[in-house]
Amino acid sequence: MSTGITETEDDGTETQTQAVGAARAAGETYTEMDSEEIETANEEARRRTRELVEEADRTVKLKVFRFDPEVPEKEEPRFDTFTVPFSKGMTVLDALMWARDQYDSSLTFRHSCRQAVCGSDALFVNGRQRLGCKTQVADLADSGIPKKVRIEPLPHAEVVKDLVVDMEHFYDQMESVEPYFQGEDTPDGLEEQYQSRENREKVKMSTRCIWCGACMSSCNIAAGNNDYLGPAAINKAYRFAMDDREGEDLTEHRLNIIEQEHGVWRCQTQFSCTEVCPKDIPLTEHIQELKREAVKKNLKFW
Amino acid sequence: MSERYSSFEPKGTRWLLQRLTAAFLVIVLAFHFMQLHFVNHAADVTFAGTSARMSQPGYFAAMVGFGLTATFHGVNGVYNGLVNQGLDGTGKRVVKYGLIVAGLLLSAQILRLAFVMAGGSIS
Amino acid sequence: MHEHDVIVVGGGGAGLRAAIAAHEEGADVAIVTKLHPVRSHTGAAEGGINAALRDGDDPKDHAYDTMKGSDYLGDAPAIETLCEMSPEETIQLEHWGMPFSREDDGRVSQRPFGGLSFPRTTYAGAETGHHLLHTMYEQVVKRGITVYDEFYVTELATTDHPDPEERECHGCIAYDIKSGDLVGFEASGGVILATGGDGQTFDHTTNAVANTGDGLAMAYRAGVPVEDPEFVQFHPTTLPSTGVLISEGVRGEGGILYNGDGERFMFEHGYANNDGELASRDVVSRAELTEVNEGRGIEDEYVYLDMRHLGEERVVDRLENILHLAEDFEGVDGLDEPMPVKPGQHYHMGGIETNENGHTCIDGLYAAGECACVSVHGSNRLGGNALPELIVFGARAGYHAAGRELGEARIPTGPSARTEAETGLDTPVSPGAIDQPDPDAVADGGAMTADPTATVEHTLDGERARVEEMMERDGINHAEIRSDLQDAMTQNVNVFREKEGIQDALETIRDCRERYQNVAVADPSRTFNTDLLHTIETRNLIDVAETIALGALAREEFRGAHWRAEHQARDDEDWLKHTMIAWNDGEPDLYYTDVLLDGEEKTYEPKIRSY
Amino acid sequence: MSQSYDRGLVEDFGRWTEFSAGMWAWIFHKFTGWVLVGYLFTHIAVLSTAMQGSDAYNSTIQGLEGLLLVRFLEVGLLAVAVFHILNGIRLLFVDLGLGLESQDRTFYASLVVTGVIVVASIPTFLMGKLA
Ligand SMILES: Cc1cc2nc3c(=O)[nH]c(=O)nc-3n(C[C@H](O)[C@H](O)[C@H](O)COP(=O)(O)OP(=O)(O)OC[C@H]3O[C@@H](n4cnc5c(N)ncnc54)[C@H](O)[C@@H]3O)c2cc1C
Ligand code: HEM
Ligand code: SF4
Ligand code: F3S
Ligand code: FES
Repeated sequence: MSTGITETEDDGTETQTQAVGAARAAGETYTEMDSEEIETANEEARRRTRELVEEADRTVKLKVFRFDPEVPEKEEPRFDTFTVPFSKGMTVLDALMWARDQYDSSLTFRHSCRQAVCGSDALFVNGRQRLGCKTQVADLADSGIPKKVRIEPLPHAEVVKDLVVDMEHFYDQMESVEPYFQGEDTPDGLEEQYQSRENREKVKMSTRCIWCGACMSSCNIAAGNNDYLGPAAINKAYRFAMDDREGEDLTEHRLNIIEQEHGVWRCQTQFSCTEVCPKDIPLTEHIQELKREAVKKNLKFW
Repeated sequence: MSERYSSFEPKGTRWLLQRLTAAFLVIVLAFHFMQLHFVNHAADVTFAGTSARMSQPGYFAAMVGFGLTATFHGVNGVYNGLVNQGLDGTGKRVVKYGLIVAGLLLSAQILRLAFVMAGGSIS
Repeated sequence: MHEHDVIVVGGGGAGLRAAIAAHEEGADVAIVTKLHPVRSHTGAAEGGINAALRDGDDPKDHAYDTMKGSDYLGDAPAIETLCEMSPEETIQLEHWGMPFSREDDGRVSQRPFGGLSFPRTTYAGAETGHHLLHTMYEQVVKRGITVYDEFYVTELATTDHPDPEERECHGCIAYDIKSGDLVGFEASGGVILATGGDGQTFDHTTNAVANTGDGLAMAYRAGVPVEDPEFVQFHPTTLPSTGVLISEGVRGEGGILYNGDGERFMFEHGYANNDGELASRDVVSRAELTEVNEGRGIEDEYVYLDMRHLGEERVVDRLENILHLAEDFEGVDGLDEPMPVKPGQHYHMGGIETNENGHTCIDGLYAAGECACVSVHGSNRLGGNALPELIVFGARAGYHAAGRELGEARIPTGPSARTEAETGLDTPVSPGAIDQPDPDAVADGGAMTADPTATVEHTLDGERARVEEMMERDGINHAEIRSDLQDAMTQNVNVFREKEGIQDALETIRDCRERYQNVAVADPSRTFNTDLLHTIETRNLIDVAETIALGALAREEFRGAHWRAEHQARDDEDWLKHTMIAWNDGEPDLYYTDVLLDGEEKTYEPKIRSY
Repeated sequence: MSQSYDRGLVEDFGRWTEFSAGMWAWIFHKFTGWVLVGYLFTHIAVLSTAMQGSDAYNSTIQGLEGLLLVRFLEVGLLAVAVFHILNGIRLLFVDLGLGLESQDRTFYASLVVTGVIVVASIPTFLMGKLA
């Protein structure tokens, strides 16, 4: 089998790298760094970080919650402070990533899309549930750069490590409302189910949820009562209950789900869910509408 | 699923009643405050005055209704508040019956008292 | 050890569709994914799904557009399959309740998109991907399909036959992120890779941080060739600090690009005298970079996209979303100041070589979605063609792995499809592995046995040892290596490609690989150790970046997204062929295969691509 | 959800300094509601002296009303009741889905109006002869 890839050597002749590892072909064997070299490299990296911070015109201090049940020094929850060079447009997530990559690779948080669609990085930033990637550091101060950015994991959830919380309970609640379309008379083949623009408009906001859990974390009722479905799950139920493509029987079935003991009735209209939702979903409004629908339905029975 | 339908009381009823009683209470409570602090000064209240008012059927009905509604609204409110905080299991059952008993006792007392105030006698 | 009939690696659009298909077919299927499915990057797609649904439109037209868009590097059987199945798969989503935008009469809306001869892009607001992803996840919940979320797949368990085409894949190894345990997954029917894009090979991308090309790297090391890796799409308008995409809509509405000197450079510097800002993506991207390279950029990094002159009313009415993006991710008020933009990596056309059933040359190993290359996009993907690829080929891979008969594939796979070897590639350093291949395993991570369970266990042991070593030893942190790699790729293998630059990049990649030999994980914890995960990802990035650079160095022509300074024209004579790179047990082997231009209905004759 | 360990400053209910309008409304409404039930029970108990005859009733009421402390407590009761009523009306509107966007402003309005009514009522409440 020919390897196809040749390599220019110093003397200009080409040799096939047949069955030989790269560096070996060049006549040298690759040697691993010894511990001294590693220490030098790491010291060098730390020096560069210091330089970057010193050279920066403006810096911002992150105060980050740390906890790890497994590591003795982190068993006791504590706050670490990281100084990060500030640049225009910097988000809280950018700052966290900088701190992780430059100071402490064990700093742990979830993140992925960096554009507010994956819902991974809902955090408690300066006392409020926000997406790290959607929060401009500069917006945390009235003007200029905030003195401190305090970053904590979402309240009312079990902390797994540092800023990572256990989302299982949230997922369970989301999945308990039968969060899937169950229209029964779907047409065959390429035939579509028709839906009016108005109806799509009606459910539009409710379909924007990215499962970040910020709302659930902000709700005092959900904090006190684990059985409460919570705003996001109720909103999910709303999304289907209001979709005309599901028939009336199903709508009734959906209302039965949300008016269970720990469904909509638990909501005390605190509005904090609506305030923190990064997707601007009018959660309280949806919950209230469902309460009224449920009452109407029950009145019909009498 | 069946347990959802086994109950005679759809879950929203108490919620609805809490709102309806609230709406009623707004009116009578305001009336009550006006009567006993502004029209008649609280410090000047005497049994004679009270029973004169209570002898009027309309006022009597309003006050009894006020008392009973407030009892339901208050007791139900307390129960809801506790359930919202995750009260569950035995604790929940104890509180529920405790509150029902307290509510019924209070209602009985309100009725007896109203009767006495209206000039009746109960012995 | 977990056992299932079919294991789907990845919970994005392609993975979910594959899992549903396998489930429909009666298989016991499980999804193993490093992110919870709804966190997958499919959720970021904005534009829409191309499907020929309406009277006056025809899948054949869609196929023609796609072939033309691919600059004749797509394979006709794949393109025809895509375009024929896209309508039914799209309507399937509708039947599952996906909230598509609607027409007055209640039918799903479609809009025009670049390169399409008919307005056939079906959409759901500006969040089509989000709705597609969530709708499919809902169906997964409905069917009770097992999901192992936050399980990071580190390696495939394949047998070690010297010929990749004789190898079998029996499962994979995954790291349970929360507990820190490595676990084996055994699949009797097949493993479907649906791990998405690899934009993190560049330092500026519209892709998620999790898009590290893990599946591509794993399949590559297991022996599946990587097809057309040099074809990477760059989007001209992304925000500089995050890479968030600013839709083409801004330019469509009349947005203007300015350089640092306030010149409307698209015209004033003659990049596109007719179309100006509306020239095609690659032209605009190159223009922007030329401005920056010649010192007319702002902060030596970006140019301005201005939409202030459109007036508040029009902007709020049609581009409201853009105002939010600029505000939230760049801290810029688009009504008040111009928005900074620069080109960013957007999509990888190349990927794991598969046939139209999603099957690779290794028995039991499938790939679908952005990580795969059935070759529908060829050298350039049309907007709105990736989402249909996810559902069409995701479904096909799922059905096939679960045992449904889909007919003989027409696209050949594996080294035996080679039609021409590359012999004279001028690399400054040798690519490939540094270590001598493990004498116990011919394929990296493979095992010496044909027994499925033993294969998985053997691979598991190997992975345990690898992880232990990284956890235990002292060493350097991977982050700097990753960032050097990304810089090198962005410097030299992005929109502009020159022989010397690419060679420089290969040297840097080699250097990164050597430094990687010394990486260690500083975080001692087993709980949610993202340090470890990112370290493993960085290795995958090195492998993927290397294939991109090698392909870019080899292909001496200008086709689709691939531009070479020295070769300014498409060269059908010499280069109407797919680039293939096989890992070849650590010594990459570059060769070529034929492009299949013969379709069921017609043969596509390469024409000049002009719009 | 309760924590298996001390999470430092992030308590179960977040930090009260960081509560928003709707949360305060909830806390206040709860508090005032409970005070009102408590009062309802005591009120009926006090009034029940009527059952021992008019003298007992008169002397109890007037005895209580003669205490300055009781007068002040009554002002407090008024405050509590007025807030509960106003916020209760606010909640009724919220339940009907009206004015959700201004839920925070209506809460502040309830507070202000409560304050005004209470201040305006102080003279009336404290007036009358003290024993
Ligand atoms: C901003 C943006 C806009 C776009 N707009 C459009 C558009 O309008 N129309 C269009 O057609 N296309 C569009 N695209 C392209 C399209 O969205 C993507 O190509 C497509 O979504 C990829 O889907 P996927 O299922 O292959 O991968 P993803 O959705 O990225 O999913 C990958 C999955 O694999 C998992 N995974 C990865 N590695 C591992 C591992 N090691 N172990 C376990 N699991 C792993 C991840 O957890 C994830 O669940 C856009 C892309 C971007 C970035
Ligand atoms: C006068 C007009 C009144 C109005 C408009 C009113 C309104 C309301 C409303 C709407 C609620 C429900 C809050 C919710 O569940 O979200 C409520 C709760 C409550 N009310 Fe009233 N109410 C009034 C009078 C009273 C009175 C007189 C009492 C005392 C007996 C009282 C005691 C309570 C209690 C204890 C609660 C429950 C608080 C909690 O959530 O813990 N209310 N009120
Ligand atoms: S409703 Fe809003 S806050 Fe709640 S999970 Fe969904 S997106 Fe997050
Ligand atoms: S915060 Fe909670 S109480 Fe209701 S309005 Fe939102 S769910
Ligand atoms: S990183 Fe995806 S929502 Fe913030």
